[in-house]
Amino acid sequence: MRVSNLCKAMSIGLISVMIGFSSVQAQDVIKVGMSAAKTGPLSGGTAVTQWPNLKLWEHTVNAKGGIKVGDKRMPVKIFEYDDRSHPTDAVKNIQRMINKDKVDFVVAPYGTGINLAVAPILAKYGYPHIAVSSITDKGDEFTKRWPNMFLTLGTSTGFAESVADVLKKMRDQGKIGNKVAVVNVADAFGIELAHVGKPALEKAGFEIVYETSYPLGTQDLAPVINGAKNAKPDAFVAFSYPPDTFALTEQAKISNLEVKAFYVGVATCFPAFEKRFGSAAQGIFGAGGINPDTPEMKAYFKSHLEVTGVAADYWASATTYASLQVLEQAIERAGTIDHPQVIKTIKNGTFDTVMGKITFDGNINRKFWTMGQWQDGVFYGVASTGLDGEKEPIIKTGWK
Amino acid sequence: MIKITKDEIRILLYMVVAVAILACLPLLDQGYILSLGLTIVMYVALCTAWVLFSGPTHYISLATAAFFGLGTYVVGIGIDVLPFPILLIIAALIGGVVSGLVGIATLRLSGVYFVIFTLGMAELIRQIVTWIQTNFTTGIGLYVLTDFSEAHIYWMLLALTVLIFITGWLINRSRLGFAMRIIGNDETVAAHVGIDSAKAKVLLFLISGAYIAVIGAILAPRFAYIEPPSAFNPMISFLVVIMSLMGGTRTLWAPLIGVVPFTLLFDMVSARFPNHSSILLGIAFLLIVYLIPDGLIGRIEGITKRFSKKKERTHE
Amino acid sequence: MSKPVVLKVNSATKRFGGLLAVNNLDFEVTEHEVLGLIGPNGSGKTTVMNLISGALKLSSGEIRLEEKIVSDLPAYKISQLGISRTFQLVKILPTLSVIDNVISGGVFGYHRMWGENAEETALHLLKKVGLAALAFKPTEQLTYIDQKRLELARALAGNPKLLLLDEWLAGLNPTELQIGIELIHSLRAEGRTIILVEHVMDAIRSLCDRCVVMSSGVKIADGEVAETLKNPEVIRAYLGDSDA
Amino acid sequence: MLRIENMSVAYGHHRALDNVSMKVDSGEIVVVLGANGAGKSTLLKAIGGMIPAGNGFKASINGLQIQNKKPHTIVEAGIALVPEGRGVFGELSVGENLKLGANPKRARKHENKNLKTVFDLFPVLARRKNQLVRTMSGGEQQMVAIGRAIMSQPDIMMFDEPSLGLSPLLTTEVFKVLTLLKKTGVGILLVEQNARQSLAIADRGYLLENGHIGQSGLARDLIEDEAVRKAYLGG
Amino acid sequence: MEIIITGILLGGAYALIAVGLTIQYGVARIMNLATGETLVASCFCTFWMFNSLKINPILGIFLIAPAAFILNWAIYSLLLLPLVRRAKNKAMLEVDSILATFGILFLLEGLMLVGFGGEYFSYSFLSTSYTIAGTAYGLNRIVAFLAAVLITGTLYVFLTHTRYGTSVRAVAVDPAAAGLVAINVDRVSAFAFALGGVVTAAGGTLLSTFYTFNASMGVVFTMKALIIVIMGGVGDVRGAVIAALILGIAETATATLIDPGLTIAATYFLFILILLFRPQGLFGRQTT
Repeated sequence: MRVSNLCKAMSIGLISVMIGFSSVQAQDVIKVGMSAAKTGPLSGGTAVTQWPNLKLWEHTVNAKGGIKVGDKRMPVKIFEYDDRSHPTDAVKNIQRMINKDKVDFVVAPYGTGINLAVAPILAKYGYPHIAVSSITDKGDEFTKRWPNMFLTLGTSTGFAESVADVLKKMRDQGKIGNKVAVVNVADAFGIELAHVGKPALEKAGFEIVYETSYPLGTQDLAPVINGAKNAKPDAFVAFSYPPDTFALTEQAKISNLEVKAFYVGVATCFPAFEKRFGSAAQGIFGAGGINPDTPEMKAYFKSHLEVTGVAADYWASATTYASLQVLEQAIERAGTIDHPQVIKTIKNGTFDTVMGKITFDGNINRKFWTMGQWQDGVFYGVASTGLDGEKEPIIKTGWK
Repeated sequence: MIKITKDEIRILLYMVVAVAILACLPLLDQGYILSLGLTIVMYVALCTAWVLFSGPTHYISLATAAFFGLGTYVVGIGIDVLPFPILLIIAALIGGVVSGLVGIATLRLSGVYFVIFTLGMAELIRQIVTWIQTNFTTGIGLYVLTDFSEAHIYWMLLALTVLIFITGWLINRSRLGFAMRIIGNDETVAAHVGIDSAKAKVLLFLISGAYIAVIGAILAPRFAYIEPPSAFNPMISFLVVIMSLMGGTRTLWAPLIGVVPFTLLFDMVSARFPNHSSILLGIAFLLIVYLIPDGLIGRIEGITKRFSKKKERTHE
Repeated sequence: MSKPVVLKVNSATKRFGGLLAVNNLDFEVTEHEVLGLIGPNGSGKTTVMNLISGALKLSSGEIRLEEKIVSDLPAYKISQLGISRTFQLVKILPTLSVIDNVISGGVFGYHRMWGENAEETALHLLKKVGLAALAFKPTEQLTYIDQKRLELARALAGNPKLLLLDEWLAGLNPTELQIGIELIHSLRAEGRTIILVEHVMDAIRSLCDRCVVMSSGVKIADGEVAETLKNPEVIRAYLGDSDA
Repeated sequence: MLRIENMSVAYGHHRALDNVSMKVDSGEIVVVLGANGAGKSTLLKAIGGMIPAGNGFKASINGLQIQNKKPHTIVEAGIALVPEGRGVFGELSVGENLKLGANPKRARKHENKNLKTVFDLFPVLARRKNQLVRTMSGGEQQMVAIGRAIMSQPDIMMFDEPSLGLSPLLTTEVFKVLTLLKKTGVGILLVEQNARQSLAIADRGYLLENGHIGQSGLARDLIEDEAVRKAYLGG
Repeated sequence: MEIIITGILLGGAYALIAVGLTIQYGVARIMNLATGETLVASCFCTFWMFNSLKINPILGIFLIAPAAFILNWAIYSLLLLPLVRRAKNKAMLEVDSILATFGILFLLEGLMLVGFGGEYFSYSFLSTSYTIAGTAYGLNRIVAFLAAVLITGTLYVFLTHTRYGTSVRAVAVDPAAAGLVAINVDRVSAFAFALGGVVTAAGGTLLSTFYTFNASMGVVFTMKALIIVIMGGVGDVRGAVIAALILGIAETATATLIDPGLTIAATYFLFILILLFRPQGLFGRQTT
């Protein structure tokens, strides 16, 4: 007993030294923390979809004078951390934000794995966890386990089945033939999608003439494209990640892979993709999408460019921003920064965002964009799980 | 040599007290400090396990991530089927077997060849695991959903660290430890006094690898979602090497002296300067290399030596 | 030869690249014998020592220790079978204390010891070589001759069947040389079997029963010491052309 | 010409050289005798700038101060070392080794002349110009090492046990080359264990004992000296 | 045929990654873990010059190379030389250089992150197809391959047929003996390190024409470079080139004939095989 008291006394001393004198003052700002990759393999995606939107949101909210909580406006103060693409660091960062910086809200990190790693901690402290950049089929299981968790970007099944659906539609219209080549990156996203996508394609009556996977980070994909080319497919589907999305497209262009439909995964919707491939991007399908024609979206793209100096991508950027808007509106509606109430508000509300109206059904946004296509320099959503504004897909006509 | 000296008893007592105090940490804070503490204990455990082998042999192994990842995967695969403690034992066995095989394969290599070989081995294992998962299972990620809190993981790691220390201490007192000291001094002499240095090294590498695998296994519940890039993160290997070298590799305690300031510094820098942390860390690194060439332990030993010399002189 | 043969070298040959360091060498050592292995610089003496102790592998031929072929075994196995050695350039284990240096010779070798027993044996050996006072000191304080003594004690710790001394007396000044020779004398008196590579002729004359003379990797003489040293071929090879 | 005053070198606690002073004139052979570990190699390495010597010593060649200079500067000053174990570039060809010997600026314009000298001395090197040095025998490697030193157009040449590992015949050959070199006006500082043969070709000698100079004098006197005979000439 | 050509083109790219490091490690004795960052930094420079100043990447090499030379010379003389001087033996230098270049790695990566952020960059240059034996290959890859041939060829001639090049090799073989032939070992080492940096930077420029890169990607290149250097034998330009080609062909063959999922595994497998049976590398010298 005495020993543990001694321990306690010593540790308290230690803690007070380490924490320093955290002054207790009347709350006039809302502290928002985000830990995501600034370095490491995930930093490429994070740099496009996450960090600029946090900046934009901070700018927009504070320009208005802050988030309206009850009768006063509270500006947001941002705390940034780098998780180095590693779950251990992510957990540590979130612990630090909650306990040391005493942030009021935490913006979810980037990446499925990292979001799952931090979920238990956020659940323990009862922070709302709007996990944007995590695509999984086990969403229902997770949200049951961690009731504070929300998923917005969609399910693997949704993405993979859309590919089959769109291709089926095009085939049924007589635009493309029956042979498909399917490749995927050997990483979480790619594998899950391939595992759902291949049966879906087969079910839709397609013949898979070539299939393979390649390791994450591979940039020399000539064998893959050539392998696919030799199988003479009508459509090419790659569940790919940023560097290889670019490399596959480049190689397909060089090898002149003659397909009517060409699908590559994450990062197809990045502005850099269009910048790199120019007119050759015409008709290329990719994961995700938005309806870029809505006024909200147009305004969003404009301010994104103005505030952050870079262009938003045509998918996760807007979704990420929308999730921040959800949080903002939930706080305003709840009229408090009290977590249970904010979570409750998110669960039950409908939110007006750049993506249109968002509601959560069992903590999951079930209406999301699954597939888009470059058409005349813009990436249009061509398939979704029940959203408006789906554009009609076109066939790919060459690589010029 | 077999006798336990008074000094050793005193150190043992200190250790018991220190561990007892450290074990109290989760009672006081379940948040940030515990999280930081967990990271520190994890790296102390990893570095100490690493030093078990690399300290006496001077071989720099970059295979840490491989054994760590294997341990993590054992738990990832088995968590729904087998009880956790059994998984830890399996992890130790697999880690031991694989590190033993790697050890046997690398006997002929030394210096930078060994360094790169172990790095290559780690990547190879990672690629094979990825490939197997891609082709024979339904998803690449594995979920480890348990009821372990950070405190549980912290305690397990602390206990394991103590175990590693005790192992190290026992090795040091054993013929194996004595043999390693001789090998570290002069391998030719070692051979000529009858030491099978190959066997001794493999044995140590095996012990070290088994422990690292267990550490990975213990941490699996904290990852919750396991995929090759995070389980086999080569950064773990690098950080372990760096922290250990920073502390010094000559004694079991030395890594401890490297891990604690390094983790705190890392944490401080990444918290204060999230956008410039790489730059600052780079500079910190270079400063460490130039200003503390022997590792921190070397510095401390230097100071205590000077101190004891002074003492001697005053006695005279 | 009535005494049992301890070591038998059979047409041992060692090549380094194009260089023939040891060429078809034959000799044997019997129990309790002290054999001098002499020859000019570079004649292959140290190479022979390295071949016997397992530091180098034979290119062809064989070496037997009491009938057992040891030339295809690694050095540690040979040591465990009972051959100990000292090195031409002293090899002390610098981070170990003096006594631990000695113990190291007895823990893994032919005659194994550990714990208190090892410490006692080591102390006894240190007393024998005259280092008892320094037993628990670090090795950095040792003078050159003390280092040589220490290495000898280490080689003796395994209580070997055969002791190889590679220029153990080299580099000692005349006083030290006297001490050194006496020390080896005492080993001889104990009845140890020793191969001695030496330059110091006095030592060879007073210590050895027999000597083998090498030149350019070939044995040119083998026999009783005084007689062998008178052999004109030995004189020519050993002392150089100019004296012939 | 080469003048060393009060040179000391310590390895940790061990004093390898203790206040050594000596000189070598041009056109003479000076031999340094001593047992293993007496500090002979250390002496040459310290003069050559390969290991640092303690403070307070002076070294000069032709009046040019060279203490605490880097090896390449010392070579430029006119001192060439043929180290123990030869120090040749085994992975390079004979020709490349010799060409590198002429690397000092002082030697470049004499390259062709020196090359001829080397090939005259060692005809075998001319025949094996393109052979990799590590594939050659010990004696041939020694020739390359000596040849390379000659290429640097030295005023003083230092030899660290050139007879080590050579057969008696080759040893004699090497010593003959030394006397030939001496005749060209080069000063030679020779470290040897083979006391008899080296004293036979030397003009003067120093005895190095445990790091300090015990005895010195003309070579012919040293040969006759009783103590020297006992210690180095095998009685 | 297709496999071989694709493999050779890939091998050319790998050679560009590795040759610089083999010189740095072979001659200056620095295992430069920041080599990948040097390469990526050069990618960024090329990208920036191409996008902002409209400078053709091939011409860009001539601007980047001198800059890389000066920078690497400075890194060696200021940061690494003190370690070389301090090191009592090879093992100590190895440990120190691993730590120091790890610091430089962080530093460079941090600077690039500040300058360009973490996102992926790429641009289109010569991204048209060129047909050899009926199969189309990227022209940028072919150009890079030809440049690799030119660079390594020049390097080889320089190292074997000039006095300075021979001095560089002499330092690689034996730095202590190099001092004996009036080679200023410190300066030649600095030169070799800088030269290695130039080759790496040139490689970066060429690779940037067909790779997608971001600030955190250096380590990928470093790993590849290390493997090739060790496979080829430390310090041997010829060995590095051949190892790079073998690797390129092996990867392509694995990807085409077996499974693209195993390409990286094949790399490491081959690497480990070579280490096991020829630990000194394909062209390395046996040290005993």
